[in-house]
Amino acid sequence: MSEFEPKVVAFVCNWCTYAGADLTGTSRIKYATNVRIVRFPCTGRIDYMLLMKSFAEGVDGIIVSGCHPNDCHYTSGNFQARRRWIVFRNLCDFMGIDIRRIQFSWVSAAEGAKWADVVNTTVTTIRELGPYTDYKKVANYFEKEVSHG
Amino acid sequence: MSRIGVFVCHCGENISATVNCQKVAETASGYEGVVHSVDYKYMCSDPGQTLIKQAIKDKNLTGVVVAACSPRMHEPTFRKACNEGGLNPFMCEMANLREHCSWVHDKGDLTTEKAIDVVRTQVEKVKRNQPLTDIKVPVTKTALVIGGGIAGIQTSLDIANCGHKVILIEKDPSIGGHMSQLSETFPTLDCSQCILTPRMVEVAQHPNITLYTYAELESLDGFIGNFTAKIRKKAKSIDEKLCTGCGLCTTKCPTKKIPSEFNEGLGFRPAVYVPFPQAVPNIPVIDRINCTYYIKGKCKVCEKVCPTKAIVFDQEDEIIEVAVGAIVVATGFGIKQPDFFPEYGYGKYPDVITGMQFERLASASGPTFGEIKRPSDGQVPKKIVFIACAGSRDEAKGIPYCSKICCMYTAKHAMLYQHKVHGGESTVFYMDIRAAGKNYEEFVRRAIEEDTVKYVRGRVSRVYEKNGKLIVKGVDTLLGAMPVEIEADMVVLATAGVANPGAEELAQKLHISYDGYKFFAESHPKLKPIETNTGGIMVAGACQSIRDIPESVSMASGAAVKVACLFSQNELTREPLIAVVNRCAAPLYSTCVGCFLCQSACPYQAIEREEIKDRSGKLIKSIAKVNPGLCQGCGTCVAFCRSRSIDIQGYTHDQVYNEVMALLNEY
Amino acid sequence: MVLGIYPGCSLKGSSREYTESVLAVAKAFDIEIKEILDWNCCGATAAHNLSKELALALPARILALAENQGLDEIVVPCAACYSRLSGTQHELNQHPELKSKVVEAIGMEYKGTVGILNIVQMIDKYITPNIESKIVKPFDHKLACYYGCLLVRPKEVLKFDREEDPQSMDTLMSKLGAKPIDWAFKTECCGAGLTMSRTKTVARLSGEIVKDAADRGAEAIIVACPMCHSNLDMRRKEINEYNDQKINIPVLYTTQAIGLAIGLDRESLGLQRHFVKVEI
Amino acid sequence: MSADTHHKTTKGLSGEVLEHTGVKVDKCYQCGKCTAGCPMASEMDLAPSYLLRMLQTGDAKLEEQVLRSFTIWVCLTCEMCYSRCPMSIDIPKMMDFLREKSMKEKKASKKAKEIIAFHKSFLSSIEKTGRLYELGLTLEYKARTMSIMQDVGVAPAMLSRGKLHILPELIKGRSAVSSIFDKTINKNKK
Ligand SMILES: Cc1cc2nc3c(=O)[nH]c(=O)nc-3n(C[C@H](O)[C@H](O)[C@H](O)COP(=O)(O)OP(=O)(O)OC[C@H]3O[C@@H](n4cnc5c(N)ncnc54)[C@H](O)[C@@H]3O)c2cc1C
Ligand SMILES: Cc1cc2nc3c(=O)[nH]c(=O)nc-3n(C[C@H](O)[C@H](O)[C@H](O)COP(=O)(O)OP(=O)(O)OC[C@H]3O[C@@H](n4cnc5c(N)ncnc54)[C@H](O)[C@@H]3O)c2cc1C
Ligand code: SF4
Ligand code: SF4
Ligand code: SF4
Ligand code: SF4
Ligand code: SF4
Ligand code: SF4
Ligand code: SF4
Ligand code: SF4
Repeated sequence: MSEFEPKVVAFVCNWCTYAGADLTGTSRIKYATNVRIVRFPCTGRIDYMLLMKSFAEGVDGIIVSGCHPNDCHYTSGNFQARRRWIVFRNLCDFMGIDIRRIQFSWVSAAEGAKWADVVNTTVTTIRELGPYTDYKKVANYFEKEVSHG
Repeated sequence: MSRIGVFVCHCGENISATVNCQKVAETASGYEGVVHSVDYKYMCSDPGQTLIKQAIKDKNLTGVVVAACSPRMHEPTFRKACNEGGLNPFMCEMANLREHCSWVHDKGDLTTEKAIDVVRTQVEKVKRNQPLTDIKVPVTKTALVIGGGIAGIQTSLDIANCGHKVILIEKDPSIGGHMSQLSETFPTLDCSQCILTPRMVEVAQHPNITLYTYAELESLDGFIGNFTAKIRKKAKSIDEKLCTGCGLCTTKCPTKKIPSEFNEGLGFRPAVYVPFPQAVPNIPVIDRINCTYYIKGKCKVCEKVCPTKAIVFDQEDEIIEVAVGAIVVATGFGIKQPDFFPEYGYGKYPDVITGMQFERLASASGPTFGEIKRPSDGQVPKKIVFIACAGSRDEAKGIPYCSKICCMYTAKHAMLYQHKVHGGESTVFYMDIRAAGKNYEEFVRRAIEEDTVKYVRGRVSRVYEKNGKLIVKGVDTLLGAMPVEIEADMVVLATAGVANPGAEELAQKLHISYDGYKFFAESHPKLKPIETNTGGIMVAGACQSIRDIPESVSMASGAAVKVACLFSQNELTREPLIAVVNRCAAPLYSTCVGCFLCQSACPYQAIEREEIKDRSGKLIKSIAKVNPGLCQGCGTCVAFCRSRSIDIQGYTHDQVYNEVMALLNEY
Repeated sequence: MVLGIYPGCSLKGSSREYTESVLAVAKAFDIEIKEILDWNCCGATAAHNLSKELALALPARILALAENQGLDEIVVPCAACYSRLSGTQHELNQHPELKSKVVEAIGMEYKGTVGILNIVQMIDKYITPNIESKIVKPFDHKLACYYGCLLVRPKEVLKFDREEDPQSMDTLMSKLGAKPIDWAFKTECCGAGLTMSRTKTVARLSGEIVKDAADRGAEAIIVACPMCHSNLDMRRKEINEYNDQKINIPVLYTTQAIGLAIGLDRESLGLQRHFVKVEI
Repeated sequence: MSADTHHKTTKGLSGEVLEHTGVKVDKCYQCGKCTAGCPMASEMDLAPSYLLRMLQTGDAKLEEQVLRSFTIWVCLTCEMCYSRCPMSIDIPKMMDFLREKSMKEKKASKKAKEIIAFHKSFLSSIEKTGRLYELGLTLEYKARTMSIMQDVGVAPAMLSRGKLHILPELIKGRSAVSSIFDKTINKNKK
């Protein structure tokens, strides 16, 4: 296959988006194969350093998706995630990562079709942006600044 | 050294039709640490589970990956199987090859590649799993029931009869819900009040039930077995202990012309009122928005006439806090109101009414004492038209679903009309007749065959008024789409049932999910229709989707059983997927620096301070400590901790990090 | 205040009095009206009955002309033309591929940015705010406001008033001191483009409309479209034959009603041109 | 790419309708609300909802009947059906397409002779002058339909009220307009 196949990782919460993606399956709605789902208890758990690290390791795009505002299974985890996301955005800019490579969305347990949509749009966007190649920069940053466990 | 077993499931053909399961198993067998890798037709079947147990013993497995359906479906199954095979249940992970792979992709190499990737991530994760033990938490054996319609009443009585305490809260002045407004009920045509009232009284008198009417949930904290609910008891302006229910105040109140909610605006009530004569409790409330005293500071007639001095104008809302172990939500449904049908003139022509208004007209205790009369001039309608699916099954109006009960109540209405108005003519415009319950089809046939109700298959386009008649323009699609025009005296709309207006807000307070129409979401549409995704919270009745009485009652009893099951245990076991702050040897004790960022982030106030002292009692450092009873395992704290001192079991840094890296290295 | 106008063919011919009244009222309110130069016919029903591309290209040329002549906003007094122009703008905004085809056909630049107002919107925006002080003779009559089909439908495109039982004209007429009646045929079709080819049909459809208005005691029918006007007014003979009843209620344009209320001369409003005598 | 693989395509006339107008015939669940409100239903040979049902079958014979129907020509495009359809089916848009196709394939109903003649006269007036020349239209229409006597009463009355012009108004951009005709409706002629 000559066409560029983006690597997309989705960090999703267990209660809304993971369940929503399950519903996409039960409803047999098809979407692009490019995505790999990693389950978290809540978007509040998602550590943005892990997103950075993923870019450093060569992912082309990332989806972060959880419950709608006010619908968080844990009251407010998604708000916290949102708050940190704003800080993280700036870091991304600083690191030269195109913000469009990270898709932040809300997909509830009832939104099977929306999940397929989110995946397909993200894959299309990333396909247009092309492969992510600046990872060395991020990797260097990690060498210098962040020690991970 | 890890010894991992991988089990790839075909799910009949659900997975194997698009994923090459054999290849997945073969590839996995080559991973470092994998000592056993097989594929099998049905992993969750008995022989499938035996396969796992046997392999644990034979191969001395330290971890298991089942590559099958969603963990939301079968994780408990396989963890249990591992446990029975002698492996700690938390040493088992599932790779989702069905919902997230075979069902959403076409057959092909890319799909199989994805399956292989997903299995690899779980192998890397499970290598880093730690054996964990379940957490035990106590159970408060009191249930909170929200909503006092037939569903809430039934569930309260069932739980109470199991010997447990129940707190029932109802937002209106009386319990009874929509059922108390009905005249007679399908499919048996027995009188609604006659069968409901005894149950309402039973609720009021049951020693295990505490009833708060005119009360709403203010907030909810805690978790299964251990909730704390704050309840707002809205001020009734009446001292319930003093009031004897004599009713003097309601008869003497000079403000009499307030449209009665109970009669759907077809009658009036005073400002101090009991919604209907059989109300439970039979204690009035003052409607402060309409009471002259609250508006103008003058009147107080009720206070003067009350023999027991029960009127308290300056009463305030009271907030009480209760500890409960389980919750049943039974808040029912709502009915679409005016302006939704401009083409049918609802809200404009008084003789175009809703089904619920018809119930009130047909009810012996209603504004016309059971006689069917036109609201406009009190005449008995000689020709009546019923319009089914009014608003339902109508994408353009935003309600694509079928409201389920209206076919049946429309047949009932037409029947009641024929019984009450001799020589009257009734026509039902319908699209399909949905009568799939016990004795339902027979009921509809009776309306058509014995009570001569005319059924016309087609939708009505418009209703307008001319010379005191309502002109109904419909169509008979069974006659090659022939336009039909009827001059009717009255039109009844089988208005769409919708979620309760406050449903979304309530769901957010309870942290339960709801669907696109704001009906509360069940945990599984078939196998867990009563539980929500939040442990300890059940749903019953029409708040989950429009339901008729038999269904609401069955669900309510089902919910009661779920609660009783919970209360049959003295302790609950909870998954130990919670946060822990690391501890290490002295002199460091923990990498935690005591910044307590985690504490401020935790939505459950689960993080406490722990003081580490030396032998002499001197404080060495303050560090964070997680209260395992309170922690829900959301992980918010983890993302906040800069020194990586707090971690969440089951989703540790180490696990998640390697899961992702496993993905990227080969992908 | 300069406002473009697309009069459309009927306003230049059979509905001259509509143009006259629009201009007279605009003048009274100091609105400068500039006709789009060299405009062509929008194609009306005929074009979109026979060719979709033609039905888009003709209005597109008009809108392009308005753009090129520096007009940001135009009023289209004919409801049918309004519907064609708005529909075209909507369709071309939604479908870029159609847009490029059409641009090719008209051979002009087209952006699709001109604001399009129907007569009621124009009045609401520029006249109603200053109307009260100008009323010299309150239009104290029972009126049936007739919207017809194309002023409010389809709402996806026009986003104006509600489709069932619209209110904008009624509100406007109340401001003139009139009493709009509640009646049943506000948005029923008058037969529109079939006026010549199926006169009987038009007599039936318009006949029901006129009869309901008369039955409910209206003294006049108020319209905002020259097609409605010609069907309800010029076809009155056929209508009366259909109803087997002589109904004499006149049919006035909104602008004529305003003109009368603010005391404009009847001639300047073209009332003498109506088939059914205007005696109110 | 598998993103779109669940999208099915429909064949036959309903497929063409979908392709050209975006109207999905299969969404219609035959409630009949369109017919019930259609001002022309009583004069149609196929009620609007009935016509939709015929298209749903995909049966070539029924499709032919649709293209030859009188219905598509008497539809007034009044948008009543569309505004009330619970499934938001844009029937008038579909009718436009069916008319155009019926015309192209020379299947237009004989009963619609006058209606089509009127449309043609109308367009020919525009094609020639850029605008509608009402007197010319009336005369041409009468010539096309041989209905010389119709409307003789109205014309003088119109003239006397200043409502008919004896001479056509010609616009400067006449050639621009006729070139629009060449590039659209006439492009497949000649
Ligand atoms: C016109 C009509 C006719 C019908 N006829 C029949 C029939 O003949 N036979 C039949 O089987 N079914 C019939 N039904 C259906 C029947 O009404 C329902 O099945 C039944 O009422 C559902 O009961 P419920 O307890 O779930 O909800 P509801 O009756 O809606 O009760 C919900 C209760 O919760 C309360 N509540 C809501 N929100 C809150 C809150 N936030 N906090 C506290 N309390 C709250 C409400 O005040 C209400 O008392 C009919 C329905 C209609 C509309
Ligand atoms: C063709 C078909 C397709 C269906 N598809 C769906 C679907 O897609 N979705 C859905 O929700 N539902 C579906 N259903 C309905 C579904 O099968 C039933 O809802 C469900 O099986 C009912 O479960 P049950 O336990 O009540 O009865 P059953 O499944 O009938 O189980 C009753 C059991 O009791 C045993 N039994 C009977 N008598 C005795 C006795 N005297 N002593 C001891 N044991 C006894 C029987 O052997 C049997 O094992 C379908 C049904 C059919 C026929
Ligand atoms: S384990 Fe899951 S995937 Fe396998 S057979 Fe059972 S349900 Fe199907
Ligand atoms: S008069 Fe007093 S005691 Fe009687 S019902 Fe009213 S409040 Fe209660
Ligand atoms: S104060 Fe007066 S108006 Fe208010 S409830 Fe009492 S009697 Fe009625
Ligand atoms: S139950 Fe019957 S009337 Fe009600 S929405 Fe469904 S089909 Fe329509
Ligand atoms: S955030 Fe981390 S370092 Fe700070 S108190 Fe919590 S566990 Fe300790
Ligand atoms: S995981 Fe952390 S933030 Fe979440 S509840 Fe537990 S201690 Fe609080
Ligand atoms: S109204 Fe819409 S859904 Fe109903 S028959 Fe007509 S086109 Fe079909
Ligand atoms: S647009 Fe045509 S089909 Fe639809 S209601 Fe009007 S005349 Fe009938």
